[in-house]
Amino acid sequence: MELVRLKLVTIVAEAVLEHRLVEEIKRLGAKGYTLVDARGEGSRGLRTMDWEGKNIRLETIVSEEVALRILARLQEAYFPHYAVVAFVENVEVVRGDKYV
Amino acid sequence: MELVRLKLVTIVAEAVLEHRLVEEIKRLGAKGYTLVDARGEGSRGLRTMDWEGKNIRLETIVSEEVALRILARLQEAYFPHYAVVAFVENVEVVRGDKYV
Amino acid sequence: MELVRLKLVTIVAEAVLEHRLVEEIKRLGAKGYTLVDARGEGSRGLRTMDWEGKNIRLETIVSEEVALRILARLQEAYFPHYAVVAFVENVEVVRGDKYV
Amino acid sequence: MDALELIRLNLLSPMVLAFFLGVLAVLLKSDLSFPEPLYAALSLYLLFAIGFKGGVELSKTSLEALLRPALATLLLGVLTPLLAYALARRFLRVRQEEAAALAAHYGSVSAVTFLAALAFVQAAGHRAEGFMPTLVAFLEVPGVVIGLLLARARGDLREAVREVLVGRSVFLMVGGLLVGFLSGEEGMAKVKAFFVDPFNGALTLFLMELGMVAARRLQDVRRLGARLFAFGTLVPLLHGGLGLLLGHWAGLSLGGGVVLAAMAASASYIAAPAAVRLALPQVSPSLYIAASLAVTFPFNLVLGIPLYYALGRVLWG
Amino acid sequence: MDALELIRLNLLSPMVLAFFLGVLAVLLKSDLSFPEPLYAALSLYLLFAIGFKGGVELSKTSLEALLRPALATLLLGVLTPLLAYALARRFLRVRQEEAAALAAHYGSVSAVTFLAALAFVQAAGHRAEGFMPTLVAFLEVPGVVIGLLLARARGDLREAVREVLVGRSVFLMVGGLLVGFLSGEEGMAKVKAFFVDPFNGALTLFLMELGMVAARRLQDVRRLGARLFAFGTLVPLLHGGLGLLLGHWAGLSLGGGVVLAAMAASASYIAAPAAVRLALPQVSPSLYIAASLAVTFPFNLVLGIPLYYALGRVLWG
Amino acid sequence: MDALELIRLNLLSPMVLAFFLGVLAVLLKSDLSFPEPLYAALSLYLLFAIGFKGGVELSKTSLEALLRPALATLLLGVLTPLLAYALARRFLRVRQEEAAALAAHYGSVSAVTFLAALAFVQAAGHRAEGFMPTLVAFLEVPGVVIGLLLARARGDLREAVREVLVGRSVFLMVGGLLVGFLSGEEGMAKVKAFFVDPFNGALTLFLMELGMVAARRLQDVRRLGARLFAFGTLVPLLHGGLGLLLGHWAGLSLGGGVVLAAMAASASYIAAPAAVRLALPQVSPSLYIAASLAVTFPFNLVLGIPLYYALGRVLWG
Ligand SMILES: Nc1ncnc2c1ncn2[C@@H]1O[C@H](COP(=O)(O)O)[C@@H](O)[C@H]1O
Ligand SMILES: Nc1ncnc2c1ncn2[C@@H]1O[C@H](COP(=O)(O)O)[C@@H](O)[C@H]1O
Ligand SMILES: Nc1ncnc2c1ncn2[C@@H]1O[C@H](COP(=O)(O)O)[C@@H](O)[C@H]1O
Ligand code: NA
Ligand code: NA
Ligand code: NA
Repeated sequence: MELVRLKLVTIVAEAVLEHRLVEEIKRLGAKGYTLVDARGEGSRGLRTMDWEGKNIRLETIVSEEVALRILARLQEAYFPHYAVVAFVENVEVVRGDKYV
Repeated sequence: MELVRLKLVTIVAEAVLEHRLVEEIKRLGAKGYTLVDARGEGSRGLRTMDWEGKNIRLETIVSEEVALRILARLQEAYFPHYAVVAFVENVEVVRGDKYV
Repeated sequence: MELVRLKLVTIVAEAVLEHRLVEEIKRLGAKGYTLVDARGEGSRGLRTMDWEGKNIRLETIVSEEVALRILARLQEAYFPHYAVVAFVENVEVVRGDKYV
Repeated sequence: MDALELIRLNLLSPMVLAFFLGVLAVLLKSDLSFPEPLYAALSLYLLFAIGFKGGVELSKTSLEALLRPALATLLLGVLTPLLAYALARRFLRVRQEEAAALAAHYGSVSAVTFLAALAFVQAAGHRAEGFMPTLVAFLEVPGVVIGLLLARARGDLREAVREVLVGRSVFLMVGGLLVGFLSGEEGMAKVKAFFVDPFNGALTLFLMELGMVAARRLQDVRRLGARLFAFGTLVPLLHGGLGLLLGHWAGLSLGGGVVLAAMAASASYIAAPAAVRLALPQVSPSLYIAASLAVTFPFNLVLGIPLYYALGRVLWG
Repeated sequence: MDALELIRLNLLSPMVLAFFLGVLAVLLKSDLSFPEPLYAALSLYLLFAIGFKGGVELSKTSLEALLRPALATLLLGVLTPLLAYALARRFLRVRQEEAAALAAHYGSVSAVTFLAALAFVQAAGHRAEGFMPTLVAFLEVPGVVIGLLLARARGDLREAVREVLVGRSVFLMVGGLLVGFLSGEEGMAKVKAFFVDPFNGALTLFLMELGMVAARRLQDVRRLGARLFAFGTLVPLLHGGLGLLLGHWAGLSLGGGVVLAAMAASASYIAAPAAVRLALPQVSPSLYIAASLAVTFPFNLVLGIPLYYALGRVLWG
Repeated sequence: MDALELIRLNLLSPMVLAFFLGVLAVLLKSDLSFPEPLYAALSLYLLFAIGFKGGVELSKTSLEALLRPALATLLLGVLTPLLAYALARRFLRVRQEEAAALAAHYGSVSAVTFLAALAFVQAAGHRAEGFMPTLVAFLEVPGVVIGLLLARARGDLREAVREVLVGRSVFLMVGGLLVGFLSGEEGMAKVKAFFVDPFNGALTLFLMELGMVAARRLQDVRRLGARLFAFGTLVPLLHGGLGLLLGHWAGLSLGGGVVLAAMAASASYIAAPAAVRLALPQVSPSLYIAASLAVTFPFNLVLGIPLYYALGRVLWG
């Protein structure tokens, strides 16, 4: 079984951005994503589960190149104004071509 | 404090597989797992929270050997027909013997 | 775009500990966290979504130093009596100063 | 009342209108969405309530009256999946397992179609027998079993039967029936304001959600083509007719006969999909979910039920 | 009944008391919390139910009676955001986009204030016109549009309008109205026990949750200062007065006029925040959510509505 | 009616039957499950509704009538945990902290047992005093406090008391009581169709879920052995008897006395477990959750309540 190294990008953001972020990552080359509802706290204070403040946690497995593109786009258009956090990890997958 | 290196296997799959996958990973040597409900999109299209299409996200910390066994089993019995994605990461834990 | 390496600490614990754990990690230097509800199984048996048994999954991005402090605190005060699991990963983030 | 008038009445009931409102929400890309637990709570409530109501009625009827209807139902449970299988093979020209998957769905029952039929005959001034929920359980199981047998998916058969029998839809309906049967009129008095009076309103909300789910499946139908559409409307007509005949033979009332017809005509989209997905993973779920949920369900809801009623009136004379 | 007596009556209704109980829960740091799906389910139910009830009433009134009230509402929809903008600029001295964000909120409607006003006039022995829910839809949209125009956030304008129009609040209310209109009294008879009888009780629970949400926002108000508090109470008085005048001109009944006043006086905290957050991200959401939810909403609930009613009685004579 | 007849009547109520249906669902490994928010929503509704109903009744009784019953309750709140502690040490031979954990549970109240007792006495043609929900709050707190004191878990005592007092069960019940008290009959008229009429039905669904949770705990009981089973049935008998005596002394009606007995006999499984889990982590939660939820709760529901009633009829003459 051959394992391929890829990047896992995780984005935590206010829920109102769900549709936009999904569009963005697809446009930048992501082939899929997984999403769960979350709550959290950061520099902008507690984001509870109240409708106006809940968070989403979005994961996508992508190539390093796409990962960097996603981060760049977030930095440009989302980090300044929205409550968004993102991080990248190394992961290994089977069927690497599914993700690129 | 001694940190031990282990593997974190994350499986995203259609919810209907929950019981089967839990059985499989236990049989293959996993000592525990954590599970959250999720939604997502991949090559088989959007899987919403509708009852018939929701996903689960299952994590288990295991030894490298068990991780490979799990991936092999997924590749053999699940990847061909079901909407399943899996990836492996390196993690460090305290009390490493709890997981093997 | 400059990527900074930090630690992602993930804690899975029985839900009753939510407030305490959030206080602890903040006190130990975490600047934020993300939390989702989870279920799972480990050495203490199945923790279902029943009110008395549900789990939380808490993530926080911190410096290596803070990560170690958190693990030490967990080992001292939580691992012996509570159903708690924790692991550490390497992640890369933009805007590294946000987290330390 | 002629058939057209019946259809009009049915179309303008809050339940059917709510279904179309749900469809509209999806077509207009509204951000309306039902939280998943609300869906689960409503279906739990509806299934238990219908069983309960039936059980209370049943406590007032002799059990021997159940015999012939039960037989008729079992017959339907064997005939309808075979019929659906044959039609799928010949008419849709799909592979054996695909036809079997469809057979499992069209052989068993959609609980909501059953509820809608009950509400319809009630609104038309009739009442179905109290034991109808029991018949749903009888009809739910054979369909799935025969479907899987047709696919030669023997390995999982026992597991699949067990899963359908204790699966939440059958369990809740039969469980409610038991509770209603044992607690009788006295029990009914205590919980009527919760399980009976608000029932149709809850069904209305539920149908709004189902409209949304069905609309999201519409694109699958389009992809699968006109044949699937034809299959999804002709099979219920056939099964519905068979249901009427057998119901009449079994001595059911007009109300009961129409409900039995609707049950036979309906295709499961809760119990069957889960069982089939696990046992026949090689068949794409779009096929059977689109057919049963996006074609057959609305067809029955809007046209089928009034039609079975119109036919029933002829048959019952 | 004088104004004080009205306020007392209003204060001691289960709805208003439940709101304060929610506030108390937060102040006492109780671990009470509403599961998010319950919040969603209640709001879905309330919005659809109110639309449905209105629709059934509407099916009994001539549509031409709707003309002048609709015109009055559109006028309100244009005037109130402009007024709110001017006041925010001059009085709060906030930046242009901030004033625009506030204008979007105070120009549109809070559905719960609308519901509370309906319940109030009903308890006071009056009834509002059946088409009021339609007017809510008319009033919801222009506020957001003009708000975004004032901020020159043109790029997202079309998208924002679409989002408000098919957004769940407007969609559910107008959808319910349609269902009620089409199914009429006959439909009402079927679902009254679900959508009408338990309505005020469901509203009570919902207000408890809103009390908790509002209380959590109180600290934002404190941070933003007394000016915001003054803004959040004066603007509704102004808008409410305008609403009364236009309602009277349009020939509404006293009940309808008071409800229209409460609508004009209220500030949206569902549709507007989402649209504004996306279109004007540089404005901190604390500003508008605190103002509309933690100041204006309780003000209207407790003092505003009885006041508009007292004024209305003078005006209607 | 003799005791057996009472037990039969109780057994055949929809509530008790639903509990067993829940147990059955687990034994048959049905995939039936209540979405967690439904559980939360139902318990929220039930607690608030019962408080509200009590509050409205209270608004019609003199407050001095509350004095002696309150005293009796506080006495129960001190005696029952001590009794439970002594029995656990001597009879179960568990460690000090384990006995203390059990004392905290058996010293406080299970809200659902309270509700079931209310429903029972009502069905038997009696009515309990309107202030009973207040007494629940009085009884909830001392048990937990004394339990933690017995374990010398002083560090967390204040926190634990606060948590129980503003914990959601007590807060909702007392909050509902306040709302009911302040809004009185007039308020009741507005929300009766939501908080009163459907109450028993909602309780039925809730008990189905509790049956599932209890059944999942059954294996813990088996592991912990027959002694725990004996403990979980004898303690309620003792506490129930004490409750009857004190209730009689306090001048409660027969209905009120039986409900007080059931309260004393019951063991908390919402407030107490959370407080004890945090303060006494070294005690395995299986011990106290299995005892209170899988043994004592069904015992009271099925046998205890009719028994206290039978005894009460003797005592009240
Ligand atoms: N250090 C962190 N670790 C994990 N999650 C974080 C962290 N900081 C922020 N978050 C998440 O990102 C969201 C937005 O953060 P912020 O923009 O800092 O308010 C928060 O609500 C958290 O869910
Ligand atoms: N590239 C990806 N990154 C993260 N999750 C994915 C990705 N692709 C698929 N998934 C998840 O796996 C599920 C099944 O994927 P698929 O089999 O491709 O339809 C999807 O519903 C997603 O939740
Ligand atoms: N090996 C594992 N991998 C992932 N999650 C685990 C593992 N072991 C335990 N957990 C999680 O940690 C919780 C407590 O574990 P325990 O203390 O072993 O009962 C479980 O309910 C699981 O959610
Ligand atoms: Na069928
Ligand atoms: Na307004
Ligand atoms: Na007790």
